[in-house]
Amino acid sequence: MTASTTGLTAPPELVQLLTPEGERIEHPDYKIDLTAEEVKALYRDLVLVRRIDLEAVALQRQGELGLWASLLGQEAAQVGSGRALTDVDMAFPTYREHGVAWCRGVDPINLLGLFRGVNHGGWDPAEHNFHLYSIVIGTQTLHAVGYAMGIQRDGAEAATIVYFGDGATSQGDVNEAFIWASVFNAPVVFFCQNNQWAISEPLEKQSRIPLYKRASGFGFPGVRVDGNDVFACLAVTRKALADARAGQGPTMVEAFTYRMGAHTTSDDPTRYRVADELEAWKLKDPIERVKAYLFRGELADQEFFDKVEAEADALGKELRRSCLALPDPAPEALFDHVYAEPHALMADEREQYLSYLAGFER
Amino acid sequence: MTASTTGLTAPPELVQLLTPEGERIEHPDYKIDLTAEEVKALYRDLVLVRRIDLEAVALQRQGELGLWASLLGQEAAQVGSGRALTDVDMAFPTYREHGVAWCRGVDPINLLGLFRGVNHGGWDPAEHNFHLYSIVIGTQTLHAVGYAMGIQRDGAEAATIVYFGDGATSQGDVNEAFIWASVFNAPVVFFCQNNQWAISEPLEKQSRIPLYKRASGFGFPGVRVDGNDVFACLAVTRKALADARAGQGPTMVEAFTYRMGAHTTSDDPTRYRVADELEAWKLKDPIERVKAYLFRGELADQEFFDKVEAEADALGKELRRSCLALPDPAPEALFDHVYAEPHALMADEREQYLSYLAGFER
Amino acid sequence: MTVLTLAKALNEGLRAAMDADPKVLIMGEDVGKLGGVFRVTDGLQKDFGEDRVIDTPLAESGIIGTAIGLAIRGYRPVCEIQFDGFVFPAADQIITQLAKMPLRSLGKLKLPVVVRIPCGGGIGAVEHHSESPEAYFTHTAGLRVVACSNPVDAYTMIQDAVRSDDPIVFFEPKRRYWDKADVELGAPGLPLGKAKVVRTGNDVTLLAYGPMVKTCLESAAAAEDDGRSVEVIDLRSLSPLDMGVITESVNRTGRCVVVHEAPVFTGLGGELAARISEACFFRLESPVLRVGGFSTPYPPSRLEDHYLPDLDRVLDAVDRVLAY
Amino acid sequence: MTVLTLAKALNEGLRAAMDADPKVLIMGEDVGKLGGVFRVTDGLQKDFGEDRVIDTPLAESGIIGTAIGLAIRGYRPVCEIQFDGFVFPAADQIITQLAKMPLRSLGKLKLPVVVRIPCGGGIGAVEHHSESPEAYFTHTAGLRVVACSNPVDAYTMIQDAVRSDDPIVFFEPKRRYWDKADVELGAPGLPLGKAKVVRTGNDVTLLAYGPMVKTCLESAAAAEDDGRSVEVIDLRSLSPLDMGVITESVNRTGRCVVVHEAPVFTGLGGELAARISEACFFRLESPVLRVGGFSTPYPPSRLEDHYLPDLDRVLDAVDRVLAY
Ligand SMILES: Cc1ncc(C[n+]2csc(CCOP(=O)(O)OP(=O)(O)O)c2C)c(N)n1
Ligand SMILES: Cc1ncc(C[n+]2csc(CCOP(=O)(O)OP(=O)(O)O)c2C)c(N)n1
Ligand SMILES: [Mg+2]
Ligand SMILES: [Mg+2]
Repeated sequence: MTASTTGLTAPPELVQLLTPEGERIEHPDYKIDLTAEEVKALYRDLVLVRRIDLEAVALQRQGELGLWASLLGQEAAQVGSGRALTDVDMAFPTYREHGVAWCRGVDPINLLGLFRGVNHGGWDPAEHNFHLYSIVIGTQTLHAVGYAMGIQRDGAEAATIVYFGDGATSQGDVNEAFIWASVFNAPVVFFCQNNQWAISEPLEKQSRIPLYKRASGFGFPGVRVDGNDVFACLAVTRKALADARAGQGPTMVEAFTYRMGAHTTSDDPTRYRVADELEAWKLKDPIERVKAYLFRGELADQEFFDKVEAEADALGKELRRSCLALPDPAPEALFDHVYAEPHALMADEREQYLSYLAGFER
Repeated sequence: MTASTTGLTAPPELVQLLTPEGERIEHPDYKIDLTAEEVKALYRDLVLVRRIDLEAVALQRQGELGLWASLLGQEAAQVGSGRALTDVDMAFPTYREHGVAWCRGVDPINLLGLFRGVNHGGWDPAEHNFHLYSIVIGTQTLHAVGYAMGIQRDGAEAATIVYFGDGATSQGDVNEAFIWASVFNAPVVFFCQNNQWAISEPLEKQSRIPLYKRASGFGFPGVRVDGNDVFACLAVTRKALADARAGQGPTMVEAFTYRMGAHTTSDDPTRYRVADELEAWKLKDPIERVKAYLFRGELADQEFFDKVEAEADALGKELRRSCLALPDPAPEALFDHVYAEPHALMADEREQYLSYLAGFER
Repeated sequence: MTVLTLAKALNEGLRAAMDADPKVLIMGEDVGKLGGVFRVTDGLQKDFGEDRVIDTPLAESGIIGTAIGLAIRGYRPVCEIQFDGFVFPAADQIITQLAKMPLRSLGKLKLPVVVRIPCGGGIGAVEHHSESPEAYFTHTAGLRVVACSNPVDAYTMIQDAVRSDDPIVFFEPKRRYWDKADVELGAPGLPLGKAKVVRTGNDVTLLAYGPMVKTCLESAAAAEDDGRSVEVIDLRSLSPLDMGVITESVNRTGRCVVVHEAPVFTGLGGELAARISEACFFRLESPVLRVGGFSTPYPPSRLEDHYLPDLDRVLDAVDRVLAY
Repeated sequence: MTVLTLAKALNEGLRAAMDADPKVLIMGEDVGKLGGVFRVTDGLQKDFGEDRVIDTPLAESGIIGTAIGLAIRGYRPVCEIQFDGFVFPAADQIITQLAKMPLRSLGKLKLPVVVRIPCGGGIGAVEHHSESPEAYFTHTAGLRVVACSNPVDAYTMIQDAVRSDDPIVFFEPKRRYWDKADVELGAPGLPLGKAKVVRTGNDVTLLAYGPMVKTCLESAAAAEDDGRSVEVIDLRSLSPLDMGVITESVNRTGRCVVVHEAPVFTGLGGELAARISEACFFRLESPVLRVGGFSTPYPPSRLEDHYLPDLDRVLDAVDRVLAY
């Protein structure tokens, strides 16, 4: 297996609208017209999302979070696809879609709560049409397809997007999701962030051909987009969502990107990958190219960049404050919400444990 | 979903070497040169295999078997692929590969034993390089890939073939098997008998494109062969096995055929499919076309056909006799072979139950 | 009152549930035109359409996984697993997702998914078609597990299950599908979580569910001929257990035998024995005995009469508890 | 003697097994260069090559399914499931294939596959990383299930497991991976199926395995300060159970508490309680009590100290059995 067969070198089929140098290029199938304000808004998203991530990593280092899965390097894939969603669309994330959560309006403190261990998620998926994080790899792809089948039954004009990684493409569930989506022509976009690694395993362990080609085996379109190009991610996802809403069924989007950090804060990537690779990808940074584009076209001035920076600082600070203020759950929370309706065993165990605890107070 | 998108009408991509009328045609990629003796041997296989099947159906009707899964209509797919195997190759069947079992030299009484309920299989997979039947759909595809990985590690020049149905292609396991085979370039042939039905569900419930195209999504070749054409099945499988043995990795073969009977003897197909379909497929009978070919080319005379018929009669009779003679297992067989090594609980339960039974004799 | 088989009672119950709530869906392999291999969904696709009675691809993980998605969207899917032995490809979606997602959401999500599983042996079937996997699910917190044993319960329990906002694994005793009883259509039944004393007695309590209730009733009748008064309780709910009814009975009889088809080892009988031994410690005159499947895979059908608890094995256990 | 952590003892045990038999393979996610997320396979790929230490695609069903195929071909695969909560996608291959295929073949096939599962909580992890799924496997006939609790056992038990011709689910107490002990490399240990009395006592028997052995030993030490003599048994083998050692002890002490992290409901503790209640009926002075996880999904880590049995909850149960 050589790097080129799995497309580790950028292949010609990659949809790119903004070069790493910040140059705007056109693609015949994916047109996009963004005002300066829109580009600036995307830039702001990218910066704030990265800041949330950095702050969380720092909080983990300081023992305030049990774990964190960093999105560093994947901001454009997440913000581009996240901003392509309309209010009525539904998103199903993995455990790394902090940028999508941001776009959906989910307060990042919710994400920190999960990684701090105060709950397993706990936000209301319906409030922002952003489902809970899924840790068991691939499971959420089927949920997304089922949800999309519900959209069909409602006769609604909406779509579903589901996120998963390159590693996840090997799971049976993900392939079953492809089958169901295609058989039922469900309005779902399969958004695969190919960040080249599944913990320590390179893409070659999951596929011998580029991942976006998987879709063809199931009879729906697959497209590879530069995952570090927020314009391209936005345009490609928008089109896929529009197709889905219009009854044209599923699309698979492979966002070709790179996991710049460790898999999670528990991981040590020096054991399995070389620094060179990282250096090469640094040149493709998703934020720098938007900044260069804004500069180049004189669409933003220093004041704008400073303002965003200040906003990021404030956001980081506020996040830290609210993280430290997160209360530990009370012991009786153990027994809450396991069932929607009264449950005899739950009631028994709850009562017994609370009276046991009360014994210590006496 | 229309019939033509799933290829219910014979599509041009179908590899065919012998027409339903018994005319020999050539295919640029699949050459085959068969002597009259070889063709006669194939004819004999087809007839005997059908006879085994018919006898088993009759035995089930008479209450001698609990169930039977008929291969009627799929004889060519099974004999063609089965005869493509060499001694060193290994086959992993579903529950319907009686024809492959025949080609591997497995005494059909073994199959009847399973459906009679005297055991769950029980033959020695290594003796004829024919694995046990698998009832849980799709599981055997992973076993086959693992076995093929073992062949690689042994440095052996051999291949594995695994059988599964059109319905099975929807299972996660089958798709995982595709991934593993492709990633490890394992010497395995995925032989899908698309008999158009998974119990009552037509192919449209499993795929919206022809099944052989699934392979392309995983980066290996897929080919559709006329599953009622024993020459084509032989030629296509032979090539796929040779490729596998030569280190070229997996191939998927879709044998396009039709389940002429009920799913099993428990099924009632009149509830879900129309007679017309059956009539159309009757014209494509896998045995008739070989017979026509032999006649047309004057490769066999009536004496030959009579001899085969007589052999079939004898085989059926012998099978019936040995089926009726199958002894019921003794109660202590319950506890045998569950573990390879001594097991305390097994010994306890065995002893207790046998002494309980002994109580009745007193 | 209408005389219905258990299978038909389920069919009528499902029909009533679909009539009552347009969000109720049925999904599974062959549930449409064929009406399921046991005909439990017979005629429903014809009457409610392909959008509500969905023939699915052949993939159990897909069935449960998409049912979860449909439930998130507000639907109430009733999934059919074709046979007990084929639930395992769906184990991950049931155990890590269906059971745990409501807690994950801190109650913001309800997953009213019913997983119907025809279960148990005694029908002369090939491998994987005769199993009793209930303990895998009773051990899975977040699920409710119930088992019906007769047409009357089948009719109301399936409706109650569909109405419940919790995910429910619903076991149907396949060898009792053709048992008949008078069912009052439209009438409510005993609530889903309740056990039922189906025969009263004073000497021994038999605990059973699903297919073994009938076996235990027959055993109790036979025991009566020997002058033994045997009480039989149909658990109906396997998780949670209705411990009140159980302990009241065992405290009275002082002796208890649990009967199920599943292997005894780490089965539900162990849980019952442990709980009863604790709750009725001072009243038990003998240990709680268990009659069940052996610790072997379900055997080939020619051996199943040995494997399955039957009248004699139940009576033998009754003798043994009485001998203490 | 060498001082080794439990993780390193497993690593040395695996190394010895691979040295001893070229058919032994290791397969799983990240087991190669990374050496597994807990470093149990550290350095093995470097020394034995990629053909014997296989980084697999991310698919647990695939791992077990292909391991079965390799075993059919004569190999002895040791599979790593990265975390307890991720074994469920492989449930079908383990339960319907690995456990049942030897019987299906009437003994003609042996499947010497070891499924290693780091298990249990107490490490402050996110969801699915702290579970104790052993009861799903002890309820599955055809499997052996073992759990190591310390470096010495870890070293010999993993070798014995690899040598066994039966499929084995091998639980490793992840929060004890860094516990150290003197291990004699090359020396054999207590046979795989044997339980071990790890502390003798007369008043109460504590039964535990895996991570809870240490907790029970600490509880026993604390109880001694209160003048209570507590015996602790490390089960080591969960299926089958070494009932001889267990009943000998409980017949002597007359009281028993079972401790495990898994939810109590239909857990292994129920099986133990049921068996002991029967085997020691006339000697038991109190019911067998169980201390374990609640009947809830494993909670978020900020609640795990409440969920997991600890010294106080074990002592409370000791008090309660002694109060009878
Ligand atoms: C079913 C399952 N198996 C294993 C794991 C452990 N695990 C967590 S993340 C991960 C790698 C995922 O890789 P990929 O899908 O590429 O996503 P990425 O982490 O790169 O975003 C693994 C193996 C898991 N969470 N779920
Ligand atoms: C995991 C699993 N689910 C369901 C079944 C029940 N079942 C037996 S055969 C069958 C249909 C199989 O169709 P296909 O794969 O096309 O093979 P065919 O029977 O047509 O040869 C089903 C659903 C099963 N055996 N295993
Ligand atoms: Mg990745
Ligand atoms: Mg078929």
